[in-house]
Amino acid sequence: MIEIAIDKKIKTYMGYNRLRVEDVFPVSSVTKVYGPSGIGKTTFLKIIAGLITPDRGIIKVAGQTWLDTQKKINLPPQERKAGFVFQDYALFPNMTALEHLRYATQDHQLVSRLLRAGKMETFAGHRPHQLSGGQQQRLAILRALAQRPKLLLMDEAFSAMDDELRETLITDLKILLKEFGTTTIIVSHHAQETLGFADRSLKID
Amino acid sequence: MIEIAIDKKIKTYMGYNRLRVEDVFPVSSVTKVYGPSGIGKTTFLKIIAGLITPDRGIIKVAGQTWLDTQKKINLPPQERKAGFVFQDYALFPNMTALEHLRYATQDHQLVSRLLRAGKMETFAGHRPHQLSGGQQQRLAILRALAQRPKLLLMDEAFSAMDDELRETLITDLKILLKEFGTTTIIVSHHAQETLGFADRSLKID
Amino acid sequence: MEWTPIWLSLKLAAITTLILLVTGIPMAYWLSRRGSLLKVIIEAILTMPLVLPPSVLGFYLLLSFSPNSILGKWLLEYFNISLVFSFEGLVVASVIYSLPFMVSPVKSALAHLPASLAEASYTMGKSKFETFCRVLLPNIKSSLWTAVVLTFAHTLGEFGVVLMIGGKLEGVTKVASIAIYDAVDNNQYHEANLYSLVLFAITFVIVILVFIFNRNSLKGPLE
Amino acid sequence: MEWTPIWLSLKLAAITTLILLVTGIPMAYWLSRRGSLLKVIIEAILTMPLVLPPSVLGFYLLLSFSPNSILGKWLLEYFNISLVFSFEGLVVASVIYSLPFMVSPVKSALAHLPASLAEASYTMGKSKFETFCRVLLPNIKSSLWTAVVLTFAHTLGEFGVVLMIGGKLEGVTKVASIAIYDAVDNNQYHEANLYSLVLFAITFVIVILVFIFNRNSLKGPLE
Amino acid sequence: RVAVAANAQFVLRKLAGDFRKRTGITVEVISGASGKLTAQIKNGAPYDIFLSADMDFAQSIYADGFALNQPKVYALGSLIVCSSTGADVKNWKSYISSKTPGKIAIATPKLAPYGKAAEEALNHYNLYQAATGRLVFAESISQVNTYVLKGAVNIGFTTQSLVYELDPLQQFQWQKVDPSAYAPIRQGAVMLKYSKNKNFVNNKRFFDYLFSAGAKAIFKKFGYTTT
Ligand SMILES: Nc1ncnc2c1ncn2[C@@H]1O[C@H](COP(=O)(O)OP(=O)(O)OP(=O)(O)O)[C@@H](O)[C@H]1O
Ligand SMILES: Nc1ncnc2c1ncn2[C@@H]1O[C@H](COP(=O)(O)OP(=O)(O)OP(=O)(O)O)[C@@H](O)[C@H]1O
Ligand SMILES: [Mg+2]
Ligand SMILES: [Mg+2]
Repeated sequence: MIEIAIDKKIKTYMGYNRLRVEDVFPVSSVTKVYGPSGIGKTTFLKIIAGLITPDRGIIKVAGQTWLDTQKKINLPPQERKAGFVFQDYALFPNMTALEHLRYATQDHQLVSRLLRAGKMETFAGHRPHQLSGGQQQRLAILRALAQRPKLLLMDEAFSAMDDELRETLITDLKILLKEFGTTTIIVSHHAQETLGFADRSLKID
Repeated sequence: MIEIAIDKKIKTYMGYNRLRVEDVFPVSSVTKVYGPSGIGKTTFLKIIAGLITPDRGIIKVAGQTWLDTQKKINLPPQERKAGFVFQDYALFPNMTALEHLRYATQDHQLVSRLLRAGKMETFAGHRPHQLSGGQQQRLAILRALAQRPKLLLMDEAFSAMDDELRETLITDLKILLKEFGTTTIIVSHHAQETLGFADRSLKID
Repeated sequence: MEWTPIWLSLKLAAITTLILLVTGIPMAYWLSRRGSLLKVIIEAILTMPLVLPPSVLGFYLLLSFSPNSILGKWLLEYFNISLVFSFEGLVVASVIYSLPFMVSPVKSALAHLPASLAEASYTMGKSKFETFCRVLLPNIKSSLWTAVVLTFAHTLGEFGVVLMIGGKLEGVTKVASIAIYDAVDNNQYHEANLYSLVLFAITFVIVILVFIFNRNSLKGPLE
Repeated sequence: MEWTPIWLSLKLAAITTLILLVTGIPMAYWLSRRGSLLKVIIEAILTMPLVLPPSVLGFYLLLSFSPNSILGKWLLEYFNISLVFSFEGLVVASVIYSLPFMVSPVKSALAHLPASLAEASYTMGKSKFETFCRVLLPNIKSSLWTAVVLTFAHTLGEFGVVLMIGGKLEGVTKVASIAIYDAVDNNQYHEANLYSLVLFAITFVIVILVFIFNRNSLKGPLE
Repeated sequence: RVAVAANAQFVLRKLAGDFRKRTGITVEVISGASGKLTAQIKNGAPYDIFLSADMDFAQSIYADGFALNQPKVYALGSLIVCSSTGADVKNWKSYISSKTPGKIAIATPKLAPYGKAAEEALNHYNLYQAATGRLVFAESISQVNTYVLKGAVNIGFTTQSLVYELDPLQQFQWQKVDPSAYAPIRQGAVMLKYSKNKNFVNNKRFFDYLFSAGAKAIFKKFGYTTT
C-alpha cells in the first residue's frame, strides 16, 4: 500500500500555483492520474520518485517512509528505485536500445522478454536518435520495467502509439506488472488510452 | 494544390524498409496521415520540409517545384518554409516562449493572438524547460503558425493535450489556417484526435 | 613598476580574443559539421602550434615574417606592414598560438547540440548564419565563455613567442609577461611579485565577472 | 638528434594527461553542478596559472619546491621526494599548468547536458558515480577528447616551467621542447628542425587517431 | 637601442645612466640571451648596438653583414663560485670532490660563455667527473643566479658582476675562480647596420663611450676586466 500526501507551491512567471494531492494506492493497482495541462502531474510523479522535494508531505511505500518533511526523512531517488517513464523519455543518447536495458538489469532473459513485448527486437542495436517517436517511447517503458520496480510511474507513456500497438503492449505489460507485484501510477490525457489498464483514477486540479 | 510522390529506402539495423507515398493535397485541406509506428511518417514529413532527401521523388507546391530528383531540383528548407511541429518539439532552450514567436515573425499583433489561442499568455516569459509537456507542445504549434506557412506539417501535435484543451485549440487553429490559406498535413495515432479537424486522410504502410 | 606593459598585455589579449571570436567561431562551426577526413586533418594542424615550445614557434614565425622572407617582403612592399618587432606581429602570433583554445571547445560543444535545433530554425526560413547566431551559439554559451577565458588568459601569459618576434620594445612589444620575466632575470623579485599581483588581480576580476555572468545564464531548477 | 628527449616528452605528456583525466574530470563534474560563489572563485583560481608567463610560474614553483622552502623541506624529509630538478617535479608543474585545459571544456560540456539524463539514471538506482561514468561522460565524448588533445599537446610544448624547475638533466628533465630550444639558441637550426619534425609527426599521428576515433562516435544522419 | 647579453645588462644600465648624465642622451636597454638576440638581429630587429656575451655571436653577425664594424672586445668577464646556503665556497674544489649531495648550477655550456668557462674550470681541476649527477644546467647566467639566490642549488658558477647587483642583506658567499683555469670570457660589441637609420651620431657616440676611460671604470667596478 502506498500512502501519499503532498503539498507544493509551483512557481509560475505570474505568482504561485498550489499542488496538493492526497491518496492511498493499493498494492498492484493501476491508477490513472489526469487533470489539465500544466497543473502539476509531471511534478507530482517527480516528487514521488524523489527528483523534486515538496514543501510539505509524506510518502509511505509498503510501510517504508520515503519522505516525511516533518521528520526530515527524504530518501534519494536511488533508494526509492521507482520505475519512471519520462514524458520526454530521457533516453541515453550514447546507448543502444539493448544497452539501455542492460544498464537497468543483469537479467538477460528479462531483457529479451522485454524487447519482444515492445516489438523492439530488430531495433536492439539502434541508438535513440535512430528510433522513431513510438519506438523511443516503447524503449522508455521497457527500461523502466527492466528494474522490476515496486512502483512504476508513467508520464503520458502511450501518447506516441497507435491503438493497436498500445493494446498489445498493455496486454504484455499487465502480465509483467502482476509478476513483479508493481503498483502503477499513469498520467494520461486520453480516457481511451488507459481503458482496460487502469483500475482507479485520481484527478488533480 | 500540393503534389507529392516520393520513394525512400529507410535503413534499419536489419536491412531496408521502403517508404513510398503518392498523393495530391488540395489547397487549405487538412490531411490526417496515419500508419504503424516506425513506418516512416516522421520521415515523410521531413522529406516534404526538405530536411531529408528521398532517393526518388517529386514535390510540387502551388505550381512551384520543391523537389524533383530527376531534374536535380531540391529547394533547401529555408525556401520551402513549411511550418513544422516536430514530434519532440525541437524548441530552443535559450528562448522564452515569447522569443520563440518573435523569432518566427515580426508581427507583434499575431504574436499576441497566438499566445492567446494557445493559452500561453502567462507563460510568455518561460523557457522550454520551465514549461510542462502540454505547454511545450502548444508552443511548438504556435511557433510553426507564426510564420504564416503555406504548408503546415504537424507530427503528433496534440498528443500531450487533453480533449478539452485540444478542442478549443483546434477551433482557434482552424480560423488561423483559413486566414493564412494553409494546407495542413497532420500525423496522428488517435482517430479521435483529429476529429473535426482533418477532412481527409492518408494511410502509410 | 610601470603600467605600460600591463596595459599592452591587456590590449594584446583583448584584441587577440576578439579576432579569435570572429575567425575561430565560424571555423569551429565548419569543423563541427560532419565532413571528409580533410577536416580532421585541418583540425589536427590547428593543434600543432601548441606542440612546439613557444620560443621555437616564435623563431619559426620570425623566420617567416622577417623582411628577408618572401612573405615578410611581400607584406612590407604591398601593405607596408612589418610583422616582426611590431604590435601587429604579436597579434598575429598570438592568434596562431591561441587558436585551438578558442576553436576546440566551441567545436565540441556544437557537435553535442541536437540536429533538430538547427532544422527547426531552417524550416522557419532562417539562414544558416542567422540560425548559428541566434540558436546554436546561445545554446553553447557556457563553452563559449570557457573558450574566451582560456584564450584571454593564455594570451596574457604568452611569452616565448612574443619575446622572439617582439623583442621587448618599450611601449610597443614589451608586454607584462616580458616585464615580469625580466624582473625575475634581474633578481628584482619584488618588482616581479608586484607585476604578477597586478596581472592576477585584473584577470581575476575579469574572469570572475565572466563566470558569474555565465552562471546566471545557466538553467535553474524547478525551485 | 637523440631520442631520449622525445621519449621523455611523450612520457611527461602522457603521465600528465592521465593524472589530469583522473583528477580533472571529477573536478569538472563538481564545478558543473550549481553551487555557491565559492565554485566560481575556485574555477577562476584554476585559470590563474595561465596568466603568468610559464617561466615566472616556474620561478614561483621553484620557490615553493626548493629544499629551502617549508613544502620542499617537508617533502624531502618525509617522502624523500624532491620536486626540483626531477621528473616528478616536471609532472607536478605540468599538472598545475595544464589543469584548466582539461577541466574547463569538460565542465562546460557537462553543464550543457540536460538534467533529465542523470535523473533517469538515479531512478534506476544508479549511484552518482556510476551515472557519471556510464551516462554523463559518454555523452560528452567529443569535449573529453578535445580536452585530452589540448592537454597533451600543451604539455608537450611546455617549456618555460620545465626549464625553470627542471635543470636540463640528460635523460631526466631534458625534454624535447628544451632540446629544440637549445638547438635554436645554439644556431643548430638543422637539429631544431629535425626535432620539431619528429615531435610534429608523432603528435600529428596521435591527434589524428584520436579525432578519427572521436568522429566515429558522433551521431550519424538518417542516411 | 642597445641589445645586450643577459649577463651584462646590469652594468649596461649603469653605463646608460652615466652616459645620460654626460650627454643627455637616453639609451634603451634590451636584454636577452645572445643567441636569441642574434637570431632577431638577423631577421630585422630594430637595434642599434649589440653587446654579445662572447665573440662568436658578434662575429657571426658581422660575417652575415648586419654589422658596421668588426666586433670589439668591450670587457672581459670573470667567473666566480658562489652560494647562499652556507656552502664552503672558499674550498669549493674539495667541496665538489667530496661528493656532498648538494646540486651545482652552471649555465648551459653550449649557449652561455660563462657556462663554457665553468665547464673548462671544472675540467681544469679534474672535477667534472665528481660533479656529474649533481650538475644542473640553467638556461642563462641569470637563471644560475636565481637558482643560487633562492637556494635551489648549493653552489653555482656565475659572473662576478652578480656580487655588485645584490641586496646587501642577502646571505651570500663567493670566491673568484682562478682565471688561468678557463679561457678568457671576451665579450664583443658591434654597431649594427640598423643604427644608420636614425640618430647615427648618437649611436656612434655611445659605442665610442663604451671604450672610454669613464666606461672602463664602471666595468671595473662591476667585476669586469677591460683591455
Ligand atoms: N523550472 C520551472 N520553473 C518554473 N516553472 C516551472 C518549471 N517547471 C515547470 N514549471 C511550471 O509548473 C507547472 C506544472 O508543470 P508540470 O510539468 O508538472 O505540469 P503537467 O501537469 O505535467 O502538465 P502537462 O500535462 O502539460 O505535461 C507548469 O505550469 C509549468 O509551467
Ligand atoms: N538515423 C537513423 N538511422 C537508422 N534508422 C533510422 C534513423 N532514423 C529513423 N530510423 C528508422 O526509420 C524508421 C522510420 O522512422 P520514422 O520516425 O519516420 O517513423 P514514424 O512513422 O514517424 O514512427 P512513429 O509513429 O513511431 O513516430 C524507423 O523504423 C526508425 O527506426
Ligand atoms: Mg507533464
Ligand atoms: Mg514519428
